[in-house]
Amino acid sequence: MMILGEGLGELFCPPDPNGFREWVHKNKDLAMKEKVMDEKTAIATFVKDGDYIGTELYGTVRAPMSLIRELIRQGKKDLGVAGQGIIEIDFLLAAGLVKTLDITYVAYEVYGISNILRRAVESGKVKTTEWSNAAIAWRFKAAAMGVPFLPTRSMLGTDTFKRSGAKVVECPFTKMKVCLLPALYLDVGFIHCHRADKYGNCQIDGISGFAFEFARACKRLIISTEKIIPHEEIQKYPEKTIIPYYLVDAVVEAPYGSHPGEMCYCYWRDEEHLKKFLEDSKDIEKTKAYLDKYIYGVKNHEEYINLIGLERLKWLESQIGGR
Amino acid sequence: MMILGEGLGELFCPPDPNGFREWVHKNKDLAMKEKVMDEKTAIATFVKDGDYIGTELYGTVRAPMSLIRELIRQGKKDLGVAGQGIIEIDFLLAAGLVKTLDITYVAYEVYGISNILRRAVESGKVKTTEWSNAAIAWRFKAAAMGVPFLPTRSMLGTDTFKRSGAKVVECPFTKMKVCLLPALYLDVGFIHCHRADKYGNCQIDGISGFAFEFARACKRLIISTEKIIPHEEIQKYPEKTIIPYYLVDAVVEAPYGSHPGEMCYCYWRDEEHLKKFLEDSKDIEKTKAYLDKYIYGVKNHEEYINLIGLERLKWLESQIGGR
Amino acid sequence: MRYSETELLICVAARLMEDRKTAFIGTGIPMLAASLAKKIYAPNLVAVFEFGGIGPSLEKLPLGVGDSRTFHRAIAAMGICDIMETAQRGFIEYGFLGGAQIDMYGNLNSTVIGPYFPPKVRLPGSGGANDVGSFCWKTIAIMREHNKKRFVEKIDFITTPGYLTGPGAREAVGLPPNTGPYRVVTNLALLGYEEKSKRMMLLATHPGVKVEQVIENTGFELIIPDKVGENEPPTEKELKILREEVDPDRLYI
Amino acid sequence: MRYSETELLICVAARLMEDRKTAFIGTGIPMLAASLAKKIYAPNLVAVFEFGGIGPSLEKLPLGVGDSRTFHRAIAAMGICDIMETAQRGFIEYGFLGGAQIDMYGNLNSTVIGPYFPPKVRLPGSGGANDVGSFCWKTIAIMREHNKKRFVEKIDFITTPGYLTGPGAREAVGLPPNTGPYRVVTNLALLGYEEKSKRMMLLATHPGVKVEQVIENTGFELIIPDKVGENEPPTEKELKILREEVDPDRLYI
Repeated sequence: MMILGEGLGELFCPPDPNGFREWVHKNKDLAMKEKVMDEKTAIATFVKDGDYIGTELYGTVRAPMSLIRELIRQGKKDLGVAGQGIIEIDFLLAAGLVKTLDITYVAYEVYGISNILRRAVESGKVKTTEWSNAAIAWRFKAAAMGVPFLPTRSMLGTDTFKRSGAKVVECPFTKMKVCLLPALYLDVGFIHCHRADKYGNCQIDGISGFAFEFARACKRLIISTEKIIPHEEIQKYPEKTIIPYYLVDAVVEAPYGSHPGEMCYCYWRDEEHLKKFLEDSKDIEKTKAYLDKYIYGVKNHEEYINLIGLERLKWLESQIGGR
Repeated sequence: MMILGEGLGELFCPPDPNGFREWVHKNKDLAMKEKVMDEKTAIATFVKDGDYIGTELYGTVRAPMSLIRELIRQGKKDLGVAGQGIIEIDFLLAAGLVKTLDITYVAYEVYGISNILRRAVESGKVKTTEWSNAAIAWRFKAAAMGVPFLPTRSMLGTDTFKRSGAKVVECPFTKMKVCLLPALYLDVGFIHCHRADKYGNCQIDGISGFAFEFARACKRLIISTEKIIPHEEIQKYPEKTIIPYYLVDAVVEAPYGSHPGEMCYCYWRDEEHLKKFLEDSKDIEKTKAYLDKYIYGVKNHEEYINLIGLERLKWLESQIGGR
Repeated sequence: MRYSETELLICVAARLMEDRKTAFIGTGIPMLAASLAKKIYAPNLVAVFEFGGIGPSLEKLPLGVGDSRTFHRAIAAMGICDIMETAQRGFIEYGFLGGAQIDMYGNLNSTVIGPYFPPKVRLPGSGGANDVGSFCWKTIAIMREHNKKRFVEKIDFITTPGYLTGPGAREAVGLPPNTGPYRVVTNLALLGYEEKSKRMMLLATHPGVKVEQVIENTGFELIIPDKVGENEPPTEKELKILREEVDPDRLYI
Repeated sequence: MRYSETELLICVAARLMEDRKTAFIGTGIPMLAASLAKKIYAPNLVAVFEFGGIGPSLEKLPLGVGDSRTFHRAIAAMGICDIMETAQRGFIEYGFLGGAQIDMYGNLNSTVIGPYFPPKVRLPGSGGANDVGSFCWKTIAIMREHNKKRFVEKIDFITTPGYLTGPGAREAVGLPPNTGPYRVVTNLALLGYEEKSKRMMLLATHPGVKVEQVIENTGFELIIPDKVGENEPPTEKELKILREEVDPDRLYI
């Protein structure tokens, strides 16, 4: 089972299962204690310059936007960032806080490519390593499993592989070629969920995206939630818990925390707002103006909510599909 | 990444992801059509002598006991069997239908070891290969992922590894030693669930055991369910679906299908019945008498239910814990 | 009845979908094609979406591969790993792809124009495309602009595998056997691949489009069979459902 | 107040549990010990069970590692993979083990007595034991019969890794560093392991048990420190809760 091929892409965050185990044992408090705090405290306490971070799910869908906006307000810089994203990664790139990017997809789906990504990468400012969407998810899964890598049959034979940090080996059981993906551990992860108790036991409705794997791949995990529910609710439906408290370091209550993205069964995406930002993002000054107004211009998520306006948000609630 | 060690255990069912893909493409009907049938038809249609089979969860907990009893009535023989089990594997062993056993644990937990397993293995009749409980689950997971193997850090340095079919290699990213587990694909799998629609979309309450991975590792999957529910119920809570219809070949309605085991939130395990069988199992004749009475002596699950008696079953319902 | 290029493209793509099969659906045209197909040709088509949606009703058009419409009244709402592993296990028949460049073997580029770093133009990246192109049995590429800038001899970056360098190449690198490009739908024609050479072949032109026009707009040697068909224009029924039910807000058409 | 050997053993094991930690709980004595500990010493102990139960109330004693009592009013009800992976990631502090044989390095046998195949006695097999012994930071072995048949120089089969052949051996085969056997609770004494040699060491004898008696009943050379403690007999409170709340049906005691 020797190495038949290696990607040229830089591994911004090499796998280290033993190091992660030791870190967890030394730093992670397994006691079930209250972790509710405001976003300012959560970000200030658990994020530092140079951290490798990630967000789940993505830009327009159940994204931890309120936490990202606070991260930008606090100007945490030289960040490594993993993954799949839209507006949340654009925000970080536009704010100049990103140093390296393990990229799978940054664009606006039906609305096309990201001008902010273009400026950041074409200028050579932000370094990139390529992965497929499944590859990034499986890298989190490897970390979540506590193993240094996972085999897959994706990326083989392409430039996506050539610019990744993966390796090709021969399977010792079948002799088939497989692509090995290195586990990806995050310094800090951000997830927005539907419900959490004060200890950090979380519930998510609808698709789970990559929340399960991602939450288990983080050293520090900051949760924002639409609603904080009593612990008894968690105990009543234990199979609904996708993230147990011991993975979580902070619980931040953030109604409409995914705006301008959607939150299934709660509120629909703010199409006007998204289109406006996409338009603004074509111009550096206008992009800056957007950040000034919606991020730097507000003290916290509460002020942001007031800026967007409850009327608008209630209307978005009326636009989301039910069960 | 060369092979540093290999288990001596026979691989009764070697991994073949491409073979599985081709088989699925050729034989698996992806159309959502009605699959409800009685247990006799399901077993007769999808199980043949010499098949490699498995069951989920285990003996006293959400086990597909009604299907196992029918399998024995039809005398499908020379079976390869995977895994973790109690009374369900004892039944198969006592009926003399098992040829090979990928074993992790066969015993009665608090009530000690299995006399039937002892007779089957100490006589040399049934061949065994050893695995840890996680290893068997991860072998299913590898199959479910569509990859030939998964790395793990279990079994290293022990005789459990030596008598397994696993291999030890050096991780090409970290240089650490990891144990590679070959994917385990089943010819036929049996799962008992709480609710399913007529197409085979299934819901399970409480712990999921290894149902998720197991269901995805089977060529043929036979579902027994406490209750058949309308498709609309599935559509209303799509996140509750743990097994989508396209994995399923047959749906058998089987209330109390896990008896004498428990079904969480439905009915508690039949302690008297289990203890009686355990007592009988110490003696070959008494074991035979048990099988004659409870398996060969009834035509189907309905007759079995009548034999146990609704009064008894209602009482077991009263003994299970609620939410 | 008048119709746009996009509407024709959607209808031609929709007609490709078999009923009672699974299809991996990406953002944009594929969503409209799948939705239209479900309403006319393939009521039992099971649409599968990257981030977990399996078999939604598709009453309303999704705007993203993870939005709530991808699992509204669905069979299941899973996560990305289950979807990708289901494809890797061989359970997904069709996969839809797109890109800025395509070559004669159906390899696609959606990563960069120019050198890798720093690039002349940074495109979105693979996303799920490489996975879909690796795992699905048959992939269908949607190319809205059939011209020499997009249909090229050599693409700048192979984001997603087609037949790579030709017959046997996919198997040689370890990709699942018997998978690969199946059709290409463009604003000019419907194309496929020649069995033996795995090279792109013209199948049928759109109404009013001449074979020469397709050849002129293709930057590599296209195989032209003796018989080239002509695609039917959108039927009234197709256009009515497309405009009134599939995309009433005219997001795409 | 009179008490049985089993009751004492349960109390001694329960006293080992730290509050506000995670513990991987197996069937039998460990369940009683965890339940008793939760009611007296470690109210915030998070019991984790093999098949998915995380942090149940443990009001009623589970009869199996997958039964509904292992997730009644629990924090989460997952599956075996998540539990085992959580342990592999380093999130589980204590693990409980048992077996038919144990050696001086805490290696355990629960697979066969005699040759592997066909064996003289076929035991249950590893189950989750090997995983618990590989992943948990500290493992506690429960041995109800402390005698030379069970505490042996060489066990017939290493089902579950202790310190294997001694210092550094676990790390050498690839097991996670700084993990391994921590305590052994028997019907005669509480034992641990010497820091340097990783060999089993007597820590404290049960009431009325002499050091010699422990030595005589151990089939390998046991390290005897200068100071050997004596375990407190079960307190009235321990016995009352054990008999009336933990195991009122007297399933184990």
